[in-house]
Amino acid sequence: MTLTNYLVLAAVLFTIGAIGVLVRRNAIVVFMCIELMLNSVNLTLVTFARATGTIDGQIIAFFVMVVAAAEVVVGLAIIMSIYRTRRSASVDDANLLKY
Amino acid sequence: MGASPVLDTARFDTVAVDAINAPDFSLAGITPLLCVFGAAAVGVLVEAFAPRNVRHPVQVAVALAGTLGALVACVLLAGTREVTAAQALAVDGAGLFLQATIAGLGALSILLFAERSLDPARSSFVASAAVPAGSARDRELMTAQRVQTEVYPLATFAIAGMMLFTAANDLLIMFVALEVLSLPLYLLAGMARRRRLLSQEAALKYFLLGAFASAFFLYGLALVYGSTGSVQLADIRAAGLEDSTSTLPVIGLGLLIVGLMFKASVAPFHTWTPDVYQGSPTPVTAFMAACTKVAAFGAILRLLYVAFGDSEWTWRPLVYGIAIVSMLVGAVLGLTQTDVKRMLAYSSIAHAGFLLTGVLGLGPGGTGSGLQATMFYLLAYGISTVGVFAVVTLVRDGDGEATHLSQWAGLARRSPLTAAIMTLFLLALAGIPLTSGFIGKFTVFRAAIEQGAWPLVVVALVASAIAAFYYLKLVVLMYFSDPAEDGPTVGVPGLPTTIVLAVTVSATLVLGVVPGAVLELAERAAIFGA
Amino acid sequence: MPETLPATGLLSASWLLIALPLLGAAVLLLGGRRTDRWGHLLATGLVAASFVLGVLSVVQLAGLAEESVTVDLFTFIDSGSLDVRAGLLVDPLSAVFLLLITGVGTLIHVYSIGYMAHDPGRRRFFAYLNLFVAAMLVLVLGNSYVALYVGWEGVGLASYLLIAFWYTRPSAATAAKKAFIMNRVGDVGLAIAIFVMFAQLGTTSYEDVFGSVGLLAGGTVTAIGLLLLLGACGKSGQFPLQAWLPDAMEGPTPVSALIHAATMVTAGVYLIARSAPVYDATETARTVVLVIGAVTILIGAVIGCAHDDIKKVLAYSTVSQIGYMFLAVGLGPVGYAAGIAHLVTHGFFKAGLFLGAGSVMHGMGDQVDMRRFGGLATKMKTTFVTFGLGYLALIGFPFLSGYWTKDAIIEAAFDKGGTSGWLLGGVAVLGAGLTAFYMTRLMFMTFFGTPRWEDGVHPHESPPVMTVPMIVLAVGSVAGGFLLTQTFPLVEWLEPVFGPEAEREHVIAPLLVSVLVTAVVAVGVIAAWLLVGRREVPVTAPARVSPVVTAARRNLYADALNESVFMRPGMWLTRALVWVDNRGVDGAVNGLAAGLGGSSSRLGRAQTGFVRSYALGMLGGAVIVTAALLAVAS
Amino acid sequence: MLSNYMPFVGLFVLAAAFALFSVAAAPYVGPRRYNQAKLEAYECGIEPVDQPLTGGRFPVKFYLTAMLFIVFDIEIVFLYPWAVSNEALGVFGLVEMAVFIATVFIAYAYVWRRGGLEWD
Repeated sequence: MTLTNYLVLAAVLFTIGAIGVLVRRNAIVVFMCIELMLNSVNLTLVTFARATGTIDGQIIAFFVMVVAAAEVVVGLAIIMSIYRTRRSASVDDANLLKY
Repeated sequence: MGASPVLDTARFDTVAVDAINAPDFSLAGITPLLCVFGAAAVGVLVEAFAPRNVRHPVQVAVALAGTLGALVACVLLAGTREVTAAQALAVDGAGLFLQATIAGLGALSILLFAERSLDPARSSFVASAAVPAGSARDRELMTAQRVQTEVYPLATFAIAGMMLFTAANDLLIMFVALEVLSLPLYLLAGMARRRRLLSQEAALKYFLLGAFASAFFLYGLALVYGSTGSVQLADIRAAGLEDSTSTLPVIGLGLLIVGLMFKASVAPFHTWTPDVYQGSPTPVTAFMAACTKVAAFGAILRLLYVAFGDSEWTWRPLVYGIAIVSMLVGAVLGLTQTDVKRMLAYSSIAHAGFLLTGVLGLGPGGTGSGLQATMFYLLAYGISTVGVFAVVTLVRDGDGEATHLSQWAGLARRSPLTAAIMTLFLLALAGIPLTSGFIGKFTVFRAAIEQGAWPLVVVALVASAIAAFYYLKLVVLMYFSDPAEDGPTVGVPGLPTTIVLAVTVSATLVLGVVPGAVLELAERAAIFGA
Repeated sequence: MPETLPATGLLSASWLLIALPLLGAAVLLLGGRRTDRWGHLLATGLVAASFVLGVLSVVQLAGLAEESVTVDLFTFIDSGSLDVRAGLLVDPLSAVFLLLITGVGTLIHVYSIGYMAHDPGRRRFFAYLNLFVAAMLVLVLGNSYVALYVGWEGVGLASYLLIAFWYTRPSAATAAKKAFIMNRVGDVGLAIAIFVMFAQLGTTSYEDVFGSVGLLAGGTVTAIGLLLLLGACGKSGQFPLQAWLPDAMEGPTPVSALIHAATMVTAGVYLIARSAPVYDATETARTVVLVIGAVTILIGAVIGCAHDDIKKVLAYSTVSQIGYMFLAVGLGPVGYAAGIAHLVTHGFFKAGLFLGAGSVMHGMGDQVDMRRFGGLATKMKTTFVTFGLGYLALIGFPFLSGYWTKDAIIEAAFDKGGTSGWLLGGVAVLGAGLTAFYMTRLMFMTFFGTPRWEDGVHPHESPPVMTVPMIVLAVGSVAGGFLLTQTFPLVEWLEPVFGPEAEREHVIAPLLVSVLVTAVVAVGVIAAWLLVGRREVPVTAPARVSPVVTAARRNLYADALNESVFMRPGMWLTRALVWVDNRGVDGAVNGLAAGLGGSSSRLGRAQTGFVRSYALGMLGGAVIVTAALLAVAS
Repeated sequence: MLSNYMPFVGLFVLAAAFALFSVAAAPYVGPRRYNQAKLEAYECGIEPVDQPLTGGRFPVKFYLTAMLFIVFDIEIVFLYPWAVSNEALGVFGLVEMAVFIATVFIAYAYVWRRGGLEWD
């Protein structure tokens, strides 16, 4: 069984995530899209671990999960605080700083 | 790797078992890192157990002890060359020089954080970030003299991440370090006491874009790993790009570069910079602008020259182009800015371009003077940047810092000393002789010319001339305009800011007038790997 | 160049000479109003300390075998192939300037304490004066052209600030701008000369440049010589860049005395004398120096005859006297020492004359028009006597300073031989006669005759703090020439720099020259007495005068020349460009600035503040980066 | 072989049929006497309100607890690989893990002291 399919799937997920960041307005959803990108990378990593016969990829995937969790904590804290102030989680509303 | 990797279970299993061994570990070599990480952990414990009224002095002391300890440790380690922790960390001249730079600049930033006599509320950080901006509780806290002490462990963690970033000899460690330095910065950016909406917006933008960039970096890591079977820089170098017909590692390199250039605020990945620099509390801006730049360039240099040093003709044209774009974007866009911090952000983008000029000054096989030039430039730029933002914290009106350019008109008449110091830093940023900035620019340009990149240097000179215009515009504004009636006042700095200003002013002058010793130090330290 | 030694003892602390006045400037400028009360005393004290240190250093220098030492200050850049060092060079030539600058500088600081006593900007004034002294010392003590250039720009800045000291007067502001711009013309020449040296020789230190000047092509050396000369002309107010100097008299009088008479304006002479090895290698450039010197002698003297403003007369006199110095250094080895000697004595008597003029103005309510003076000899006795001695020294009255030093130059001019020798000598003698004429005219109009004072003016002698420096300078004017030519000949002192005194054939016996010059001077004095001294001076200048006088009053049309050569075409060009701009072609006048500003705001629009558009930009960047890498890799 | 499982299939089919029948038949056969209480989501217990008390938002405590759970839960991920290769790593691995757990404990202590574990 070829692993290319997994890689293609991961690439598609990554792209969907990236496009999601560009088109969604809700900060939480944007952030979830970023998480999708990270997880597609995880898929890529474990696939490559299989392909190259090394375990580094799997270990890296663990690290990525931890980092992603930490990022969730920080990110939700920031989004939470801005939501409580503005009563809106739309990234387009946060537009005071420009030019 | 071929286009269709095939599963080989037997091989996978044997390799997996062999791979697990206890790594070699040189504790001595990573003392600087341990110092800062230790200080950060102690800071968290202090936050947990120390009574509120003693926390501030204790936290400042812990953070300073950690950073200064790391600085001392780097100095003591000078000359060490080894790769430790299962090939994941490099202890070498360049790494130690940059770690010492980050530790020193970090200590100065901590001092700016600790300033308590400028703001009537005794701190530039919000007392409680969880309280919604503009609520009754927020207004109550605005004037209360409660101070936020969590910023110190956060900043210490960021410094530790930055130092790890420059020492990483492994893409995974590089990624972890990238996150360790970024996550606290996202939070710090949103902690301004005044203009909280702007601050929160800055944090949100920095966070979303930073996470987006990390995802690119990570995908690049995965692709490089997939094509070379390893994430260690030495292995990647051994695998090489030219041998492989695959496009995988090339795309991977591109994505890694994107992730790092984002942190270094190089155009076209700079868009977050002006917004975040403007919105963040000024001490945090100083910290980000100075330390993150050093760390990011440390990682860029290591990635390009250690991992991909054998295939530099793949990335050289790209970096060449990015450098030009960055210099021109920074110089031209800075012209029409009306906010001091925003203007300095564009200046930072232009400087990133100048630094890339130095990166290109490193020749094949690490020949040429590009590495030492870039390291010196980073040091000089970092010092001036901390200094210039320290001055920004001094100029205040009733609403906090007065950052609009028009408010700086005639500042020389209100406070000649402040204006003189600001002028010195601006001249240093513009690269006028007898300041550190001139020597920095001179050395990077010379390194680039030695590698035949003179067209780049011509562009760099044009960009410097354009950028000099906005620095000098501010100087002219301070000296030759009439001060506004209700203009800002210049606060009397307390001990911490005074120390920062004294150190940065003297360092800017010393590096400009007698740079010999430091240039020599950089030259001797300009070594990658064991 | 003689061998230079590393400095030892006191000489290794030469940097203090510069650091002391610089410290003064820094304290006064940064200290703000806190230093208002004692700042001027500090400034004066520091310059005096610098002078004392200078004297001690020179004494030590005189005792050394090799009379030239370098002080390595620091290595500016030393990495790889590039090695830029900054250091000081103390040799007989710089020692002379060192003493002149700090000595006269100290006296003028003291005088200014009295002169500026009631000025609200006193602190600022002393800060600038200190800054000037420091910069001037950098200029003469630096051991490379780059150091000289740093000092050169520094004195330019100080001079600009001091001319515009009373910046509320439009005339002062205009004069400062004029000085600044005309100096820039010269500075560009100097800067290009330095670039050429660096490009050709890879160094700018005196030692290395002079050591390898022989390796350069003749044309290059000539180019360097002419460019240096352009710089010298700008700074020293020589033809054709002389017009700024008289206008610079808008500054306070002590400034005119120190900067625009005794020291800064002689920097051009220093530059040419210091670059002697360059000029030794290029006859063409040296000849141009001679011509410029000779032309300037006459221009300065002729214009000096027609002005009624006491400071402008003295200013043109300065222009003319520096012409003598240029003439001297243009003559080569026979003239270097003579030129420097005249520079030193001129520094004394011209500074004394300016201080005297300042004292007169002080007593006459800041009046500068000589037609409003007269009969002051009895009212201001000290001023009269010191001014008179300076006057006698300047016109070359036998056995006073000018007699010794100016005659030496005239002698050397004749000794050049051939037609050119006679021509130059003749011009120099004629200049001496004109000098005698206009200075005598000045004396008569100011100190003799009937008072023509404006109502309400009560002339009075100045306080001792002002008269004492004048007395000291007068003593110097009387004795300086004798000391420097007979007792302690400057020629011998400067021998390590310029080589031994050249053997020369005297075309005319020195005694004869002396008699001739004295006779011509006497004619000038008598002419002045006949035309001015024995008549009543009209309060308003007569309108119906010969074209020559009109031309002289208009500064020999130098301003008109400037206007027609630089300003008119400049304005014409501007108009043409505005026209081009208006025609819609991408404007060349404000094109660059506007273009950059415009593109800045247009590009700035891309910074929309929307996270999503930033992310789009990053994604686009990532795509481009990856595509570019793939394009390169494949 | 599969025939052994046929009774299970029969049971599933029967169960599904009964469920479907009950649901479908109830509206037709049952009496229809509604009152207010019968329309409530819960017929006994706490009275539900239209909106959550905080105006359309969850108390932040839920969020905080969820996050703490994620962070501490993820750390466990690293214990498994170590446990598997404990023998290969030896004392070094043990010390390393002790340091790691101590570090996590620091974070735990912080959360505990700052009241992160208290619901009110």
